[in-house]
Amino acid sequence: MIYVFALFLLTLLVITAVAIVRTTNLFVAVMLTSIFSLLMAANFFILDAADVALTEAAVGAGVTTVIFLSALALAGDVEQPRLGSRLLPLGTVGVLAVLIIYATFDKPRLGDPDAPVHQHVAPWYLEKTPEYMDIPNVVTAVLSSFRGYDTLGEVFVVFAACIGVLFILGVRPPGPAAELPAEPSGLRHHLIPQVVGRLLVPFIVLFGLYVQFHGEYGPGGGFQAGAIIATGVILYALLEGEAEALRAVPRSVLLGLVVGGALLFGAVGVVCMLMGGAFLDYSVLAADPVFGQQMGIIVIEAGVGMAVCGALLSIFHAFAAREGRP
Amino acid sequence: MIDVVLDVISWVLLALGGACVLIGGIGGLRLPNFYTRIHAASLTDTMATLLIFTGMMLQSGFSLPTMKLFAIMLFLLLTGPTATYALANAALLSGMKPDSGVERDRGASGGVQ
Amino acid sequence: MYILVSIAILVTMVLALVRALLGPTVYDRVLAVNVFGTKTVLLLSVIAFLYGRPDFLDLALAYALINVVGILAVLEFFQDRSRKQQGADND
Amino acid sequence: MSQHGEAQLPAVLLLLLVLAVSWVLWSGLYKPLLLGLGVFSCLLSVYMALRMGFFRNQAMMSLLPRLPGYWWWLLREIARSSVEVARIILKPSMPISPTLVELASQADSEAGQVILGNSITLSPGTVTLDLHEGKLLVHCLTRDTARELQAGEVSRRAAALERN
Repeated sequence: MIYVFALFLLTLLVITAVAIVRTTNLFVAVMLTSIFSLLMAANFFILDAADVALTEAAVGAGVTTVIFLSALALAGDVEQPRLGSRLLPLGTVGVLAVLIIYATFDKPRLGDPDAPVHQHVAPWYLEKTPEYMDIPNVVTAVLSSFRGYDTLGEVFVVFAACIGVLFILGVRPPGPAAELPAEPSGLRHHLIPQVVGRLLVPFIVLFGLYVQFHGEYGPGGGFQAGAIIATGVILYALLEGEAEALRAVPRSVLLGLVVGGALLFGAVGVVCMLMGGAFLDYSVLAADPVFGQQMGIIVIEAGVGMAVCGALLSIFHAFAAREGRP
Repeated sequence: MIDVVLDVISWVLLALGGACVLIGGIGGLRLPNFYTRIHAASLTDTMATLLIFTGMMLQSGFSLPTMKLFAIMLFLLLTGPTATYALANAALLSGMKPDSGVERDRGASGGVQ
Repeated sequence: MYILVSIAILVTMVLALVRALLGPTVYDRVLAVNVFGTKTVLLLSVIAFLYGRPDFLDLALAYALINVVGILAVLEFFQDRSRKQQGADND
Repeated sequence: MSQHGEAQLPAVLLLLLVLAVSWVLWSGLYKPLLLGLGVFSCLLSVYMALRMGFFRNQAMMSLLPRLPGYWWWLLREIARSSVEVARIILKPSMPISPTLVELASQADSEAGQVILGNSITLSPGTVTLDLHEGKLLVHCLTRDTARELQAGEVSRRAAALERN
């Protein structure tokens, strides 16, 4: 039954994707994209990948739409008419599609326990997680301990992406020039969203922190938490205006979060080395190696959360500052 | 005995909720214009949410998931009308005229007043 | 029973998708997205129960909390645009 | 509008309590480490709320004790109008007669007006289109619901919430 649902949702996904490609109104495309994201999250959920689904939810529900719409406000929402013949792209895509379909013939059945991917390191992870760090969520264990180097790399990718966006959008340094927003942006005369939003923000922040600190037990972790908390602040910025949000959470704090998060992650690794272990081998952090692992995971997840939250908010503010400029 | 009664009640609630969801979806397609379609959406937003979540809360008894379900229901009932208001207000501000029946018949839709 | 409810929700998702594809106005599409969002929350909760894994409810909670942000962003987008248009008209 | 310094202690404590209860109920794990992190999270959330002017309007507090009774009434109202709207949608002829109603809110406080506006949107068949300076613009699916709205029971009950 579950597979029928998954198949059904995948069909809807394809229909939505085709519609996104075919529409020339970019605003409509953004709206369809958010439907696409919802479908994607439901699909991940049905396939039992709750961590990924939560990531999709945290990023897709708020941040993506907001950033897409900011970009549309800068760029206009009608697609440029396309030039030249469509035959070449159509042919390329067609050949690729045939190749991919051909490749799937070799794919093992969905959920087949004998598939090669389940024979390699996965059983070892499943077996060793309770022994090494004693936490229920193996995804978090793999992400932050077994494959800690990968996650460190990802955090630095987020860091680099944030710096890249800030360079491209050319935010001025916070100085006297930036202090003159002619008129406050945000919603005016909109009592209902403002009052309800104000009520929601603390709960969103708390939920983000809950996701942050329960990564070991349920779906969640630093990436999702960072995105959720960023969404809470973005909600506040939408309701009360840019300037007000920057007053509540200043830009220096945001940049501090990005840099501090990345450094915190790296510092944990260095501390591990100083205490006589390998880089990012948390076992040496405490007398009891299992507890050391748990501490290490909590600290680096906090680093990830800080970096993601700071990066998303910096990007959001960069877009908004650009928008306010003539 | 009490279990059976609770079971029956929750099944009835769930079935009614499913029906509400469906009717709302059908209304979203059948009703003639944007402002009337909002009403269909609000049918699924509120009544279906209430029924389905109450049904599930009865099923799971007094436990932690119940509390989570209650929180979800509360937040949905709080954000649902807010989102609807935001949307309706955006449409109104952008100059989309609601067709207002007899009082302002014709001319109201599409024309300048 | 959960299966019946989730089928009802899936059918409504299709209807909302049809509305999103048909339009005709932009607002109809946004409305469809909104309906789709609430339906997703319902579907996720129901499936969490169907699976017997109520600890997965976190996902539905996340959506219930932050789905509204997208719609508010749309409201601000249209307001900004109408303000800009008014500014352009006055110039 | 100054946002600092005017936060009242009871409101802050109430928010802290609500957040702490939510944390405990969401988490369901009572290890000392997680409870400690929970305390930290609640304090951080309250601090953020404080910075964001959460406590700007105090009226919310005084509404709370009467809210459950209001919800109960609203629930029955929602159930009744849901049946009506469902019947209209399912009838092949779809007897709708969309009507606009302008309504003056009897509630004075921001929170009271918001509750009124959202209650109207919550009950199927009526949607608040605009709420500005105590005036509501409401779209009704049929003329009957419009007439009912103009009779003003919702407005009266929402206003009664804030009377002490």
